[in-house]
This record gives sequence, structure tokens and C-alpha cells, in this order.
Amino acid sequence: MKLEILLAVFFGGSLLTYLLGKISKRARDILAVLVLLFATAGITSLYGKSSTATLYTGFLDFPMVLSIHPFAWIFALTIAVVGLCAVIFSWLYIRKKGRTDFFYFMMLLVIFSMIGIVLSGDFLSFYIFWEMMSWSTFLLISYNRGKAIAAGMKYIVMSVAGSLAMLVGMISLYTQTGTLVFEGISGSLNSASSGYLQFILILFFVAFGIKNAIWPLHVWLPPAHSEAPSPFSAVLSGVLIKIGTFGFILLIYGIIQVQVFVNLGHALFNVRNLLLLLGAVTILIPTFIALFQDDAKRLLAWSTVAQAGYIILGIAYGTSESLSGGTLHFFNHALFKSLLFMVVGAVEFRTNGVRDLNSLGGLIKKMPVTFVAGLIGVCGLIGVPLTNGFVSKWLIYHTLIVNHSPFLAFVALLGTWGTILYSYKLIHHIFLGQLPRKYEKLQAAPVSMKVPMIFLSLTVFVFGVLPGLPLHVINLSELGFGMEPLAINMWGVVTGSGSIQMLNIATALILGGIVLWLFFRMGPKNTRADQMDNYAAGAPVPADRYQYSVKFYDPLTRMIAPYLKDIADNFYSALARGIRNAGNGIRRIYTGDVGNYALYIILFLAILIFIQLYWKVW
Amino acid sequence: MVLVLQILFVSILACLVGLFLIGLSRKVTARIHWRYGPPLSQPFIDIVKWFSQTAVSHGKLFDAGMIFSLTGSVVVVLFLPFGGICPLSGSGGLLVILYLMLIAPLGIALSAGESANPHASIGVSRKMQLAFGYELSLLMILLSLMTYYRTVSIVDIVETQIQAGWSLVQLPLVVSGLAYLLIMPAIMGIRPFEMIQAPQEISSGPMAEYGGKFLAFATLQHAFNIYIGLSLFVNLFMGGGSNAGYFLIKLLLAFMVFQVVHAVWPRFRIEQAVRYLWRWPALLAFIGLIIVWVTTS
Amino acid sequence: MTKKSGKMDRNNIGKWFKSPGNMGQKYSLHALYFCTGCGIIEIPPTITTRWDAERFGVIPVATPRQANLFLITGYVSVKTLRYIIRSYEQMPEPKYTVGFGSCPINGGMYWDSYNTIKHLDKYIPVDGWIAGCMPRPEAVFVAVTHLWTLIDKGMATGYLKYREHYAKYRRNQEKILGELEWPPLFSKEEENEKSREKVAG
Amino acid sequence: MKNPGKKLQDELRSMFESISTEGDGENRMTVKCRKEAVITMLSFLKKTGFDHLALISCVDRLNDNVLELVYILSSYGGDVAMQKLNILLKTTIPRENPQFYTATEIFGNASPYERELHELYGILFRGHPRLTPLFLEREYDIPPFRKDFDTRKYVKDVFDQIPFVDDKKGRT
Repeated sequence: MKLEILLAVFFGGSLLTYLLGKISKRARDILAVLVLLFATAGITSLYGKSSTATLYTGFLDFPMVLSIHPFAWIFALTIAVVGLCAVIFSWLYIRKKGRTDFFYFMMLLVIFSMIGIVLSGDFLSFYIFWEMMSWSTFLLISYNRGKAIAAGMKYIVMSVAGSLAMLVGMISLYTQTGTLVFEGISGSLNSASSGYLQFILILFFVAFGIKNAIWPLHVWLPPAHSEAPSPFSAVLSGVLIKIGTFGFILLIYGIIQVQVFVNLGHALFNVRNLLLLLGAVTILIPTFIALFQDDAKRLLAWSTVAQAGYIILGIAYGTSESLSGGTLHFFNHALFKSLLFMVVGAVEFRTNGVRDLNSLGGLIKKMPVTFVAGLIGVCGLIGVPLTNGFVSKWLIYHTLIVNHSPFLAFVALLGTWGTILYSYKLIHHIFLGQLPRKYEKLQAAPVSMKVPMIFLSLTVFVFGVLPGLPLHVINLSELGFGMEPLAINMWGVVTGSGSIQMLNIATALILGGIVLWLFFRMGPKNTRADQMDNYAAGAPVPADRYQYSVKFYDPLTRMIAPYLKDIADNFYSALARGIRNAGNGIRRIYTGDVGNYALYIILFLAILIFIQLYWKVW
Repeated sequence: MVLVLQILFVSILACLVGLFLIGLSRKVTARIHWRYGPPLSQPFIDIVKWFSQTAVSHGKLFDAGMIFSLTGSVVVVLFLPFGGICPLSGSGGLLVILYLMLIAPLGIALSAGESANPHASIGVSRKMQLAFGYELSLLMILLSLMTYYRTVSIVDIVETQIQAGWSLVQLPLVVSGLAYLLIMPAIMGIRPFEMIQAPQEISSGPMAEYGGKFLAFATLQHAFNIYIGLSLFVNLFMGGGSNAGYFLIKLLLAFMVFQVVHAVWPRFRIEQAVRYLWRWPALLAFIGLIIVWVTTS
Repeated sequence: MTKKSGKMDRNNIGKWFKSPGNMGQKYSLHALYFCTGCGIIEIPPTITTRWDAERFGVIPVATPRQANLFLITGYVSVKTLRYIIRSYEQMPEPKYTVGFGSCPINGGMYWDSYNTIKHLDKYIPVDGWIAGCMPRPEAVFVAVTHLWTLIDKGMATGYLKYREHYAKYRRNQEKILGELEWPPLFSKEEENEKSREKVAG
Repeated sequence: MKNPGKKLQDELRSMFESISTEGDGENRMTVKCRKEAVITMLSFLKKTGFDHLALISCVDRLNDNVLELVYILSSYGGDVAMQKLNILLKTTIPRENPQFYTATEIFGNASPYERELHELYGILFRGHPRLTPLFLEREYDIPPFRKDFDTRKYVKDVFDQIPFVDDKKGRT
């Protein structure tokens, strides 16, 4: 399967879906899914191959290169799979809302431009797909009008700033090395001075950092996530965030070889330590902020920012185990985070638009499958053993501890406990507790939403018990970067200073569970009681008011609140105000009547003459 | 085959030790209150009674959460060296133990949440906040241990201690050991950090809706919790014992220290507990980590 | 332990294997700490240092779900009866109730009051009585030992009687308290089937 | 001054007609007045420093067919002499469908007392914000605290009619 045929089919298919939508809605939905199925099949067929296809375009005779290697393969497959599940999920979700053709067209455009970025072999096509992705994301974020447009505006301003920084970086790379193709650049970069390399790193760091929502550049993410329609926010936070990760890996491991990157610049103040520090801060602060959120999607958005910190830690640390940990965490996070967004989307769909955590409760009685999917997603997010989050976090912690940086490991581990608190808050407020009377007749999630959720939950479990599968592919990609791969087997990692075998953890947990379940069935059978037959000190249970969810962690959050003022957000809004005032000042100069302009010219000439008389410059 | 025997031996013995320690704690508390107190076998009698009652269940998750939490505790016990034996030492080490230790509270939290009772939800939110409080220092202590011994696996730590003596007396680790002593009652959930199951305030918190069988499981989980907290402390700081006898004696010794505190202390409020846990033990643990980091870099 | 009121056979291992259920219930009576009336002032001394009830395995617990002994202490006003019935129904079976003091027996000194329940036995089944206008802690222990012998002989079957004659109990309760806010505990057909199986078993 | 309220008694007698006041030495002063004057008397006394309404109680005088309302006032403010003094303001209202004005505008804390009197004596306090039952669960045709309410008959009619739950063991 040639790459260019793949991309051609992608973009042709998305255009076709838009046009078909005019004729029949049913056919459009099916076509959208078919195109995505074709994409996944096409990408899986490229497993293991690493080929490049250069297409000559007329544009200033820069060659447009498409290349596939195991590293890009894993990213592309994740994007395609998450996109497929999101589109299937949005069948029913979008039907009731307006402008459905536009939504599908944009959705497919975003997914395929992301795959385009991952498959691109040179900076030109990389930049083209990058811009295409940014713009279609903007249109999708502001899909719900109203507040969503402000969120979209915030997003597009920051991503344009990022792509401009990338443009400057690309041009300086071109002037330095004379070519835009990645191999060419990496070949001729070893002669460049470390100062220049650091300059390039900073530029690309700004571009990829904004997309990857690293701490100071994360400001656009929470509003964008909570305003975007749920299927798109599943894709947005599942994979789109990680395009920045792809960029980082490409830059650090692909173009500037990792040994060069690690000992680049001053021993303490170099880009690697900056990335590590920001990664650690990105783990901690959003985790604490997520404790305060009462809107389900905003809570998940802050959790995405926090989890992105783990990936940054993994990538910036530089050893092969940390890279595999970071990439594996990207892969796992894409799976369980999109699963969680779909769960929240399904609940929002059924309770028509309720996202506020304090007014939900007890939905496990009405939506059991959604609850199970949410629980598995949350277990993956926390990193409970037997789920995939555990293995990738273990890898990251293991490298940090063994390579003698315990403080980073401490921050990462503390982030996990913060994750437990806010993810239990999510599960408790939506599914546990007392079912309000107005949701008594709530139906379960529709089948078209259940299928993607069940599929993603299964993947969370399968890759949790058999981490060898994704790790094998990551090993192939590490070979591509010229790093020695990890010693892995089907059940986990076998390194010298500490190995992890999911086999015995899984058997211990499952056998223990069965034995205790049999032990539980001893003795008389339990009688079943509904939520009204509950302990209320003898009084009858008050309906609708017997749920503890408002201010769930109040003693803790009251202690943390004074330290968590959103510095980054205040900084940006102050910046925006400053620019607007400056703009106003300049606007007053152009008053529009010609007299003033003549006056300005005379004044200017007078100043020049005065300087010449006084200092005789010329 | 030996592994299966070891697993059975360790898990059953851990359960018996845990229950015996609960009985002992009720007896010691009674003696300190200057009264006779129940026989040492009272927890076993309670469990027999609870299993003869028809409990009331609030749904499948109510049962499944309970079983999930007890499985988590049992599996953690298999990872901890018991004297010379450590059935599942092959995989992971301290990081895996840390992650397996969060299954038990998560299981109880889920099943208590399902019981649709605000007392249970308040109890669970207190449990989560308290866990977040003591994890701050526990993580720093474990990291200082791992960097000091340059290994992740707990079995190696025990071996090095058997030759080189208790890590409580190693100079760089004394501060971390002290911090661990300060957070130990919080890990085991005994007074002054018993606000999770406070019978007077929130009618025994998550256990408000637990009837016969569920109370038996909750007590077993509490027993395992005490065993895990103590054996982690003994293995990491008191040399772990070359055979089971030494290990049990050290366990009893450590238990008596915290039991006496349990008998006489009142109960903290949750904000006081978290503020305390984030101030003194965290400070000590941080200093300990810095010392270890500097000395072994 | 006075001879008459039954010996403590807790250490008799044989009986533990023969009937663990009864022995377990006997030596771990968790009393529901619910102050219904004036008698509750006698419970704190019973469970603390001087008359330690814990040596018999009797400890107060917070919620009815965890309890199997319900001590109705002191007079029962009409308003409190509603909460007593609710708590009694929430206790898991087998459960035992003990009327503490003379007021639950026959109204005691409030025999002619318009506001107190005279015969508690009409509304919930009661397994044992302690006479005395606020009996002393020793009387509570005598009651506990009596309860042991009742359990041994299988006569402490108040909860089965409640299950069998639930309709009558429910009617009496509704006659005094008017309409109750919670549905009947045992629906008609389930109750008959249970009692048939009880008789057959 | 042996009789502390002397000055106050003269003042009251001068202000209101047809009232009788007599202090009984132990800092108590009973004031009897007509039922129409009670509300103005209460506000006047409140202004002179008796700002604490301790209790409103009622005595059922069956033989002269009258319900006697007693307002007990004491003072926290004012001078020390005044603080020792307790005023018992008594008035009488007829027994058949007794009605009276509410004192809640003057003394906010009068509302539970008036609800209790309404429930147990059947006195209707006009203008009371929330005259709902306070203690009793059941309805009574004659309010229970009235002297003509026969508790023994009531117990025989209500409680003894409820049958025991007969058991096979022959317990009636």
C-alpha cells in the first residue's frame, strides 16, 4: 500500500462524506466509518516497513516526502483507532444537533491531517498538515457557538503563535542545512554549534509545547475541551495533544541525536532540564486544580494536561527505557482518556447536556455498561495493576529512580495520588450515590455508543496484561533511532535492576479474586435493598437530598486553594490587555484627515534637521 | 509446587496475624482502660457471627467492590517478604507494592459509594484525603530507601539489611525512619487518624451500610491493612528477620508501639490530620531524601 | 455467673463446631447504640471500666446494619416508636430485642399517659425483658446470660415471629402511627413462601 | 428596698387602669390585667428593660371555667435592682374555643410556647406565623392537657384496643 494513495483516499473520502451528507445522512455516517476502517487497515498493513516516498511538487522545488517507520506507525495507528471510535460514537451524539455534515467533514479532516503529520518525511508537508489540523480543530471547538467561540479563539491564537515559531525554526534550519527533509537535516546538523541547536530547540519547544499543553502554555486546553462536542474532545485530548509529543520525539531522537541532546549546553541550565522541570510542574499543578473542578469535561481536561506531563518526563529524560515509557504512556493515555470522554459524552447525551458533577448521581443503576467502561478508564488513568496505565508509569518511575533523580520520581508518584482523588470524584459524583428522581426513567447508553466504549475498555485491559505487544513495536522504533531496545517479553520488562512480570500479578489478582468470591458466597444469601432502604438514624431517607457530592474534598481543597491562583492565565490576560492598550495608542495616530499627516512629515523633517545641526551625524 | 505452598502459608498466616493483632489491640486498649476486655479470640468469634447473618446488599458493585478490595490486600501480602519467604518477589518490587496498596481503599470506596449513603461518601472522601496526606511523606521515604540501596526490589533491601544491620540505624536513613514512625498510625488507620470510621461522627463512615458478611470482609481488610503497614515498616527499617520467628517478634514489637498510642489518643479532625501530615513528617522525609540524595549521588 | 442463668460455654470447642451460628451470635452481641428513652443513662457505665460488657463480647455499634442486639432502653413515646420500627427492620437477621426497664413491658409509671406505648410487644417482637425502673448494669448482664440460654434453646426467635406475623405487626403499627413512610418489609407472597419453607425446613 | 418593684408598681398602676400588682418579697411581682391590655403591657415592660420572655404557660381553672395565661418576664439589661425582679403577667380567657393575640411580634421567642399551648390546650393564637403541632404524633378531640381530658379512658380506647400478636405458644 503506497503512502500517497493512502493520503489521497483519506482526503478524497472526507470530501466525499461532506458531499454525500447532502443526499442521505445514513450513507454519510457509514461512509465516514468506512473511510476510517480503510485507514486503520491500510496503516496496520504497513507494520514493520519503513519506506519513504518523495513526490516532487512545483512549490519552489521543495520535495514533499512521505515516510513510514515503526515509530510513526504506532502514532498513526492510535490516531486512526481513536478517530474510528470517536466517529462511531458521534453517530447518535451529533444527530440531534445541527450542521452534522460540517461536523463529520471537520472530524475526518482533523484525523487525517494528524495522520498526515505523522507520515510526513519533511518539514514542508509537516507544516502543511500541521496548519490543516490547527484550523479544523478551531472550527470543531467552536462548533457549539456561544462560549465555544471564545474557547476556539483562545486556542487558535496560541496555536498560530506556535506554528509561526515553528516556521521561523524551519526557515533557519533550511538556511543552515540547505534541505527540509529530515534525514538531510539530521545528517548535516552535527556540525552546528550547540548555541544554534539550543535556539532551534527553544523555537520548536514553543510550537510543540503549546500543542502538548505543557504547564505555561496549557491555558487554551481546559476551555477548549469543555466546550468542544464530546466525540471531538475524545480525539482532541486522546491524540491531538500528543502530536506535540510526536514533534518532540522526532526532534530530539530523530533529528538531533539523543546523545547530543542530553549533554547539550550548560550542565544545569540546558533545554533538557527545562523540559524535565516543566514536565514535573505540568504533572503537579493541574492535578491539584483538577480537584476543584465541578464540570466533568473540565476535570478530564485538567487531567489530560497532568498526564501529558508524564509523557514529557519520559521523553526528555533521554534513556531508551524512559522513551519507551513515555511513548507507551502516550499510547495508553490515548486509549483510556478518549474512553473517559466518551463515557462523559454518553452521560451528557442521555441526561441531555448535564455535565455538572453535583447534580448527577447513582447512574450506575441506569447505565451499568457506561459505568463499567468509566471504571476501567479511571483504573487505567490511576494505573491500577492489570490496566495499561500501570506498565507505562512503572517504566517512567523505574528509570527516574534507577538513574538517580528521586525528586522527579516523587513528583510523578504524588501526581498519581492526586489522580486517584479526582478520578474517584468523577466516578462517585456521576455513577455512585443516590439516584435523583428525575433520572428514574433514564435509558442506558445506545448501542452505537456502547460498542466503542467496550472496545476501548478491552484494549485497556489487554495492553495492561500483555504489555509486550506495544513494547515490541516501540523497541522497533528505538532501533530506528539507533538506541539499544529494552529487554522485554510478552508479559513485561525484564531489566537488570528490577523487572515487571504482569503474568504473576494478573494470576495472583484473578485467583485471589475467585477464591475470595467463593469465600464470599459462604453463609446465608444476601437480601437486596434499594437506595431508599438506607440508614438515616431511623428516619425515612429524603429523596434527592441524600447525596454528599458538593465540596467533596473541602477540607483538603480549602488548604490548597490559596496556592493555586492560575498564574499562567493571569499572565496571558495581562499580556492581551497590554497589547490592546498599545493598539489603541497607535490607532489614535492615524486620525484620517490629511492635515495631520502633512504636520507629521514637517515635524519629522524638523527633528532630522535638529539632529544634524546638533550632532552632525552625516 | 513450593510456590503454591508458600502463597497459601503466607496469606493464611498474614490473615491470622492480622486478626490476632486486632484482638490484641482490643485487649490492650481494655487493659489500659483498666478493664478486662474481650478474649484474644474475639475477632474470630465476630467473623463466625457475621458469617451466620443474612447481610443486606445494595447491588453487584457493593459486593464486587468488597471482594476487589480484599483481593488487593491479599495480593500485596504475597509481595512482602515474610521472614525468609517472599512468594512473588520476582516482579516489580516497591513500586508494584505501592500500586497494589491502592487497590484496597479503591475497592472499599467503590462499594461504599454504591451504598448511596452520605455517611459512606463522607468516610470515603476522608479516607482519600488522609491517604493523600500520608502518601506525600511515604513516597519520599520509599524513594530515599530506593536511592540509598540503589534497587527497586524489597527483597534486596532486606538482604542488605541482614548483613549491614537495620536501616533504622544507618546514618543517612535515620531521619526517614523517624518520618515513617510519625505517619505509621495514618497508614494503619488507627487513632489518632481513625476519623475514617468514626462511629460517633459519621456512624462508622464507609461501613455504615455493611451488614453481616460485609463486616467480616471489612474486618479482614482492616487486619490485612495492619499487617501490611507493619510488615512494610519491619521489612524496610527493622531488617525483616531471617526467619519467620524473628519477623513476627519484630512485628509484635512495632505493633505495641503504635497500639499504646492508639489506646490513649483522641481522634484528629481531617483538616488537622492533613495539616499535621503535610508539615512535620513531610519535612523530615524531605530532609531525609536530600541527605540520601547528596550522600549517594 | 449465677448457675440459674446459664453457664458461659465460650471455650467449649465442641459446641463451636456443632452450632457455630448460635455460638457466634451468643458471644458477639453487637448492641445498637440507640437512646430511645431514660434507660440509656445506664448503658455507658455498662460498657466502660467498672462493668465492662466487652468481656462478654457486647459492644455498642453505630448503625442497625451492624447490630444483632437491639436494647430498647426506657419508655417508648409514640414519636420514638416510628424510629424504633425503622431501625429494627434494618437490622440483619438473626436479631434480638431486649426491653430494658418496666416502661416497655407494660407502660411502667406512664401506664396511663396518652403519649407512651404501653406494650412494646404489640409492635415489634421482644425476646427478653429486664424489669426495674432503670435496671442496674448487673441486670443487663443477667439479661445477656438469659439471652444466651434462649439462643441455645432456640427460643430467641422474635425475628422469625416478626417475619411470620408481619401483617399483624404492620397493622398494629399503622393503627398507632398512622401512615408509615416506608413500604412493608416483607411483601405478602414472599413472606408466605418464606414461612412455609421455614416450617418445612 | 424590701419591695424592689415598688416604684414600678406605682408606675404601672398609674399608667393602666383595672390592674392589680403585688410583690411577694422574693423578687417576684405578679401583675393581673385584662386580656386586651396584655400586648401593650408586654411592649411597655420590654421597653422598661424586661427584655427576656422566660415562658408563656397556661393554667386550666376548670371550676370557674377559665384558662389563665401567665407570661413570665425577667430583665438582663437595666440596673442591678431591676435584674433581680421577675414579673408574672396573668390574664384569663374563656375555656370554650379560646383565642388570643400572638406575642411573636414583641418577643420573637414566643412562637414555640404558643405552638405548645395551641397543641396541648387548644388556644388559637391569631397572627402566629406557623401554628403547627410541636410534639404530638396523633390527633386528639380534647387537647390532652385540659383537665376534662380523661387519660385513662383515652388509653383504654386507643392502646388497649390494639391486639397482641398471638403466637402458637398461646401468649395473648
